[in-house]
Amino acid sequence: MSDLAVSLPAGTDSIGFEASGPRGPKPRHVFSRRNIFLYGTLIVVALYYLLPLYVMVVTSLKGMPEIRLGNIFSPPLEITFEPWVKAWSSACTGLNCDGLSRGFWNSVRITVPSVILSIAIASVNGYALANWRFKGADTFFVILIVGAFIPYQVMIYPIVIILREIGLYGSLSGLVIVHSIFGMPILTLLFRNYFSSMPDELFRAARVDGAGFWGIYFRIMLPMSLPIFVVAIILQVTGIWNDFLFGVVYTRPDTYPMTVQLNNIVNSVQGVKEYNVNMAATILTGLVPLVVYFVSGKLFVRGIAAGAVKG
Amino acid sequence: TDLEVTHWWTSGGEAAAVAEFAKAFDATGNHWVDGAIAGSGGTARPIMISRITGGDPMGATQFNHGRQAEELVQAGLMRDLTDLATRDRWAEIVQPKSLLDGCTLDGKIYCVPVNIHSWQWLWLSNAAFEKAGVPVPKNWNEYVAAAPALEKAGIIPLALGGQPWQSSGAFDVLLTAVGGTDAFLKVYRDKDADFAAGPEVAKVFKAADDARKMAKNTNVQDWNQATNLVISGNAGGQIMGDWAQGEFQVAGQTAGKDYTCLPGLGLNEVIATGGDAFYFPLLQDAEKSKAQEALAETLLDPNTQVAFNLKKGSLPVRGDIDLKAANDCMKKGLDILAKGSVMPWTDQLLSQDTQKQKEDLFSEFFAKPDMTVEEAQKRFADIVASAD
Amino acid sequence: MSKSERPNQLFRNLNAKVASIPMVLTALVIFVGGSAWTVLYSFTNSKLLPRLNFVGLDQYYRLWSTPRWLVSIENLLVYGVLSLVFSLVIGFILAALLDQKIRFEDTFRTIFLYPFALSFIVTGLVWQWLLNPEFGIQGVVRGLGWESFSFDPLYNSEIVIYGILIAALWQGTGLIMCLMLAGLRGIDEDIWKAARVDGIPTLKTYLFIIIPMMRPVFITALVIIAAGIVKVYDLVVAQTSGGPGIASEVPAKYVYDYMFFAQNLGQGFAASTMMLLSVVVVIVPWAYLEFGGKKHV
Amino acid sequence: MTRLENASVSIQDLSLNFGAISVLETLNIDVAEGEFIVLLGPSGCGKSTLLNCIAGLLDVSDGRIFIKGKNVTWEEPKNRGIGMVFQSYALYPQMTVEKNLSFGLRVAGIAKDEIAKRIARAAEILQIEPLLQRKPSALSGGQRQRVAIGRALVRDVDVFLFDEPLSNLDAKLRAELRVEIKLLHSKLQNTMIYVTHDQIEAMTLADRIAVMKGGVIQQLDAPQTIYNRPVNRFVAGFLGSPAMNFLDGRLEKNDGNWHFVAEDVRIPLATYAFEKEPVPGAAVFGIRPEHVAFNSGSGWPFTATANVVVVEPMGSDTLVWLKLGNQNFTVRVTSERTPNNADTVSIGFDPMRASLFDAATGARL
Amino acid sequence: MTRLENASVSIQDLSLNFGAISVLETLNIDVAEGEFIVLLGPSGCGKSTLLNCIAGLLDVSDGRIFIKGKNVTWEEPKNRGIGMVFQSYALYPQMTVEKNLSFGLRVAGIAKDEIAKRIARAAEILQIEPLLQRKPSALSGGQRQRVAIGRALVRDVDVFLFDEPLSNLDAKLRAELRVEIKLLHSKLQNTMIYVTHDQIEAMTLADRIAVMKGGVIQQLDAPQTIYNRPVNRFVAGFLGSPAMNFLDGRLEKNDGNWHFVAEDVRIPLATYAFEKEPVPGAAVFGIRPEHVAFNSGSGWPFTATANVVVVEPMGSDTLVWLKLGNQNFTVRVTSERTPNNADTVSIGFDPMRASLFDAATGARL
Ligand SMILES: Nc1ncnc2c1ncn2[C@@H]1O[C@H](COP(=O)(O)OP(=O)(O)OP(=O)(O)O)[C@@H](O)[C@H]1O
Ligand SMILES: Nc1ncnc2c1ncn2[C@@H]1O[C@H](COP(=O)(O)OP(=O)(O)OP(=O)(O)O)[C@@H](O)[C@H]1O
Ligand SMILES: [Mg+2]
Ligand SMILES: [Mg+2]
Repeated sequence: MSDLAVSLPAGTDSIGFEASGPRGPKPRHVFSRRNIFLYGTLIVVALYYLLPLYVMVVTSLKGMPEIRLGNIFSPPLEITFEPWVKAWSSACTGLNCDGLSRGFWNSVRITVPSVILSIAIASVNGYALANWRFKGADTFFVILIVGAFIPYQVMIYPIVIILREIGLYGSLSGLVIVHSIFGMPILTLLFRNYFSSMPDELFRAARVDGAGFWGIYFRIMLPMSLPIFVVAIILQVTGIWNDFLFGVVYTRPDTYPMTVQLNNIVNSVQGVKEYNVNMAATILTGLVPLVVYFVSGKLFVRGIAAGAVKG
Repeated sequence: TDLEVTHWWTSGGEAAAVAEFAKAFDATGNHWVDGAIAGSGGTARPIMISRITGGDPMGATQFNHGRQAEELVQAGLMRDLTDLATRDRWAEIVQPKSLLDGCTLDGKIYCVPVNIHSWQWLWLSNAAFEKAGVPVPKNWNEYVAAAPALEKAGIIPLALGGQPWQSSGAFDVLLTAVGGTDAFLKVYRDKDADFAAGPEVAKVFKAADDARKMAKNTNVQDWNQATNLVISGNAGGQIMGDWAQGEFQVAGQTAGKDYTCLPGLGLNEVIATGGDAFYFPLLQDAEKSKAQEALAETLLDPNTQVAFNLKKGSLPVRGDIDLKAANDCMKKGLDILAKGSVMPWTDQLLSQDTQKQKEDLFSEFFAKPDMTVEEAQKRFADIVASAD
Repeated sequence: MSKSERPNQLFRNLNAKVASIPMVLTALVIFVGGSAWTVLYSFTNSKLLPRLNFVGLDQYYRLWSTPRWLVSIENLLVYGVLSLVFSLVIGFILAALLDQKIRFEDTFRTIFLYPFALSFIVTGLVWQWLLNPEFGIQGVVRGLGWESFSFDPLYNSEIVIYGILIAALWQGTGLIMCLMLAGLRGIDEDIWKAARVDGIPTLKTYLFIIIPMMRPVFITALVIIAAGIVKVYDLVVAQTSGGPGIASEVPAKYVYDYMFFAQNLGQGFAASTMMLLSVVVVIVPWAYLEFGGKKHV
Repeated sequence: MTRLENASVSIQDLSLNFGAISVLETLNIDVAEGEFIVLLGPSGCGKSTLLNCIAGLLDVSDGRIFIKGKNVTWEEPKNRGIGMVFQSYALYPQMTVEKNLSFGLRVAGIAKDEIAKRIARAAEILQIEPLLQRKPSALSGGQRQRVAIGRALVRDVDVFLFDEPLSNLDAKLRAELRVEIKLLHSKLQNTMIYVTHDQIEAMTLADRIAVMKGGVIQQLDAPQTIYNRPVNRFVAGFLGSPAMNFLDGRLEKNDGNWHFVAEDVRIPLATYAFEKEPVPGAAVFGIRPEHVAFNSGSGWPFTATANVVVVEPMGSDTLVWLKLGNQNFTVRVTSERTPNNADTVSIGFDPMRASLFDAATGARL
Repeated sequence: MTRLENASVSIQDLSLNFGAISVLETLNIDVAEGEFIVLLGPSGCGKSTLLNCIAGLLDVSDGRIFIKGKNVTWEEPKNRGIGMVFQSYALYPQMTVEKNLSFGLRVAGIAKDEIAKRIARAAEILQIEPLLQRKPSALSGGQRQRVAIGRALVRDVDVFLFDEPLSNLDAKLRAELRVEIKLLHSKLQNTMIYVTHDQIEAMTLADRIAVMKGGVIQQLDAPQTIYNRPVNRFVAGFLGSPAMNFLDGRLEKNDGNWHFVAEDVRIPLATYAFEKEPVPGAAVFGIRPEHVAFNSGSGWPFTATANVVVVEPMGSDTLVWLKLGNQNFTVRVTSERTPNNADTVSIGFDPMRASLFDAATGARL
């Protein structure tokens, strides 16, 4: 063996080096300048982001007299759930005094099929574009992407005419179709990127195994696409739930979604503006997408990385 | 039969008023399905029109009578009510006659007017003037003169909501009051652009400039929030149509005691025969069509008229009914009506397109202190020149 | 020798083609057809109902001489540029901060992202309220004794567009941050190490090395922001309705107002066409480069 | 070119373009029944493309493909009687091993008990019985590769296609699985077409190797032939690690004997077997590092002295990098007799084992 | 334990934990000035971690690091006098090669002409002058790797750290660059610490190899020592391809002579040099494939017959996989004398070249 030693037990004295001097981990201060800057910035920014939510919640828990007195940031002296009850079940628009509750179920009835249909169509499109490239597919895709930039207002009128011609105007299915159409560009892009980032060999293996277009889609691709489906679901649930324009143009009062009801309640000023009711209604309306988002936030970030960053 | 009725009456007074219609209609054995759309006519009308043109019409819908539904009628989407009108002798009961003209196209009647709305009112808060230590003004000029005192007392002299139609309406009121009825008609009926660019209208713009200065601290959007400023004494007054009265009423205030109303800004006491009307889209369903007739009758029923207009603060469309319960301000209105000092309003005279341009102009004018009166008048004359 | 002939190309991958029918229909009927229809009717004087009554370029002359349209365009430019810059900058900075292996990363990320779940209507309402000079931030600060404090962007024509921007950024930067974070996480660890060994300070590493490497992420973010900018409407309506006066008008609102409020479809279509045109001029070449090329197998 | 009568796979005039880029050009191969063919070539030469054409995963631009005498040029992949194993394994991540194996069979609607039988057989051959209920993510690289082979196995096909099946594995595992594949082939006696860019794999596995470059097959021959008698300089240089030594020089005839002359090096070619009658001119002389010996006295037809640049001991043997004249030269020797850095050594070899190439065309002389 | 007086890099009692996981445990190495040390070990054994600790890219949990006699345990990476080359090259993709090389220097505020001089020198040494204006994306793998080395070179440092710098390259290029690195080292005479899991690289490059496993250095020695006298079974098995043959059996003393006995195989150990006095018991006998010969008559201390399983011709030589008893056995022979499949052959070797390990601890006997 050479005269150089290996892995001998610790503590052996060494020659030629000072025995003291830095040893072990570099000391780190919890309050280093870096940390103060880092967390300071984050906390300040977080406060900015939380402020509106805080104000909404606090206000919705105050009574009107207290609101008139004053400070929107001060916590409620006396917590009341009256505004929430009112916003949910008895706020009036015209003669309808059933608050948001009716809109809630309408929104559910609109959102669920729209989300399912739009994601179903877009995922199949994305899959066809990524794996079964046929002639002209790219052209349609580019048109679709450009479509993502077209302001909805431009399309309202032509769609009214198209829906009238196919007899779906004012019906729920009509609105579902509209949502599917406008969800298509960005979802198709997401799915296409995601499916192209999956190894091509997987697709080839399945073809050698004899699976066809739908076989590969349902049995190979779908089970592997959870992250991107989560992203698509979040985007669509928030998008469709929050939609106002289509909801108001393509439905009728008994099928108004929640956002339209919210707008009605907020804009139906009876006497003084009941800010607490408005805020409660606002929170209630935002609750569904918020919950969806909080529940699946982690998957969302992961899916975004898979669908939007690559490809 | 269920009949869906769309309208944009969602403020407190309005909602209470429309409830009267619903009650009366339900009493006929039908059912009023309320389709209130909040915001303003501006928000609601596109939705109504989309639904009618989109093939999903409601049973009946509110419009301002005049030219808003003109094209829908021309396109044959609206129901012809002439037979019903002849049977129920509308021509005789509707007062003033000009109201029914707004519903008539090519000799056929397409709508049921339900009230008369006049824009030409100045609403003043007695409490505010008391606080400022000046007497409640009798007309616009006194009011302008009192503005500095109000301001000193921390009171906004004039409440003016941010929505464009409010600025535009306020100007039209100033035009009738300061310029006179003839000037109004010359500009809007005859579309005389030279006149609109002339010195008489310049006077009106001068008044509008005063109003702009007086209103500069109002930070509300909705008209009834502005009204609320007056009710609470935070603002001295507001130029607003008679519907504002409903808000005073809901707030439990009494005309003459808590607030003062000056028709025609106290300068030119006339009443414009604008107002609301119901149109009935053409429906396939025979049952619904029958219900439409029942609704039309209900709307003109004397009792309903009284109940509705008392709540709404507007004037009834029939002259043959007794409004004992009417308050001070309404009585003033009824008197003017009785005197026959009536005039048409912009809804009847101008297309929505021109109205919208006017709104754009005046909302800009009232919001932008550095826009000169001359520039505004020039642009106004341009709009008048291209108006239809 | 059976089947030695090349089979009909139309029927190869037939299923894929069938499955793409919704996309093809949407692209052709809705986007192309709808746009063409809009362009066609922009040359007519349609009022409440579309009528093929051609008036040439009248609608366009009128459009470009309307002060409100010009204001709208100007606002869109200001808003667009600022929201692009700020979204990217803030989104990136937040992502970079979150990427420092910090504690509670999930919490912070959730906080920054939650506004994205809220609609523009809600966003607009809340910020309209917060920025209300009487009882919003200005009112509260004044209440604390600082009487001269002034912060009322929504009621000041000069700066109203910034007031809208504040709300827009609050709503939208979370998503951009998410994208950036994903992009940062995708960068090879070794690059960071190499930069540290080279003694390059963190800021310079970001500026000269990391950001240039994140080009694809920036492009994705750019597309998302840009698509939102052209469409901005709800936020303005909920916050200011275009006011004070016409100070915060935007093109999409002009289109909507003239099509429906003013019952002048022709004018609305002309404005739509201008918007379409600008979108097409900017997007099509880019989209073709990005997606039409032969990048994939 | 003669055609195999009973070719298992026969490719005739195959061309393939991606748009304007021509990747394969009128390519012909016949693979005999039960033969193990390796496609070898540098990255991007079109190996995978060719394999995908055979599998039916790419539409050919021209030419025909026969499998078992049947024209399958426009057939769907599943109807070609092929099984394929991919570089990245391409296992379906959400299915267990058993499901992975049975997927194709289930799609084809084969009876349950038949499926079970086939899986049992494949699992036994590949010794993956204990893994059947695991997901691919719970397998090691080698196990995954075996499952991937199993998926081809259960399809009960005549032709196996492998696309660099081992290149994602580490060296040790690669060596082991190489042997397994070899054993599998001798057990099944299927036709196998195997793509790789690793020459060791090619040399050890193939019955015949097809060396490709730029979409063209350079040489199709038994491994030893390709190693010892490469048809051109590319093939010679591509095979062998460390690479063959090349000396640039001229072919000259002196005194009736051919010589290769490079500056001051003069190699007699009396023992070299020319392909055809040589003509004087620029040529390249190639000799493999292991065919050169050190300090070998005068036993060799050619000897010279050279300077040692680097010595690389590799355990079992040692590479010595030399300068011969001013040209680089590598010698491979067993570990025992190694010179030191900067030594001057004498080397010798027999030109019989060398290869001579035309300097311009690269063709073997 | 003695310490090098003038160690270039000295690591004392280094420990590193990631949370509860201990990756490195009280590790000690001294690297002499100008020495080329290779850290060799399987994936995940902590090689990169150790290198990152030396570079200052990871904060150590315990212990000290000296570079050039200076305690740099808490020093920033740039102040440690090290240059580092990464597996993925880690070139700044949007900068030209020149910018890549100069960026660190410019940031450090070094004078323009000094920078130019250093780049010129590095470019000359690495022969990348023509590439200076290109972006990394326009370079081949080997060129990128050279630029990455150049980035360390311009920093004018005493210690170079390499983290698997060649493992992303193909075999051919790897062989070439290996030689270049070796030459670079002999030119610069820097201290170099080089991480790899490729034993060929380790064997050819290192002055000394540190074989690591699970965060512990198993053996630190010259390559030939490690190859020929591995201190334990892990080291023996890790080095060499194909791997050393291991036979499980027992150590027995018969008639005063030690024998290794595995079933019917009985190997006399007269020529074997024991580390220490042997005791009877379970043991593992290891012999490298190239130390076994075929048909060797009676010249060998040990001979036996075995069955051929597979023959793998690899060009320069041939691997023969055998069954000896029922244990697998590999023999490596030059190409000329190869048996055929399923032959029965006789083999022989000298136990002098073998290694014996304790069956339980794996330590060399
Ligand atoms: N879809 C495609 N479009 C255009 N060119 C392609 C396409 N697919 C492959 N090529 C080109 O065809 C050539 C051959 O590719 P191929 O994948 O067959 O190479 P390979 O020999 O398998 O290489 P490797 O060893 O890297 O797998 C390459 O030059 C590649 O760039
Ligand atoms: N940030 C970390 N957190 C937790 N464990 C880690 C971290 N980084 C590395 N490890 C663990 O430390 C061990 C050593 O990792 P290291 O990267 O040093 O291995 P290596 O020898 O370089 O392997 P390879 O040859 O694959 O590069 C591994 O088991 C790894 O899982
Ligand atoms: Mg390939
Ligand atoms: Mg490593």
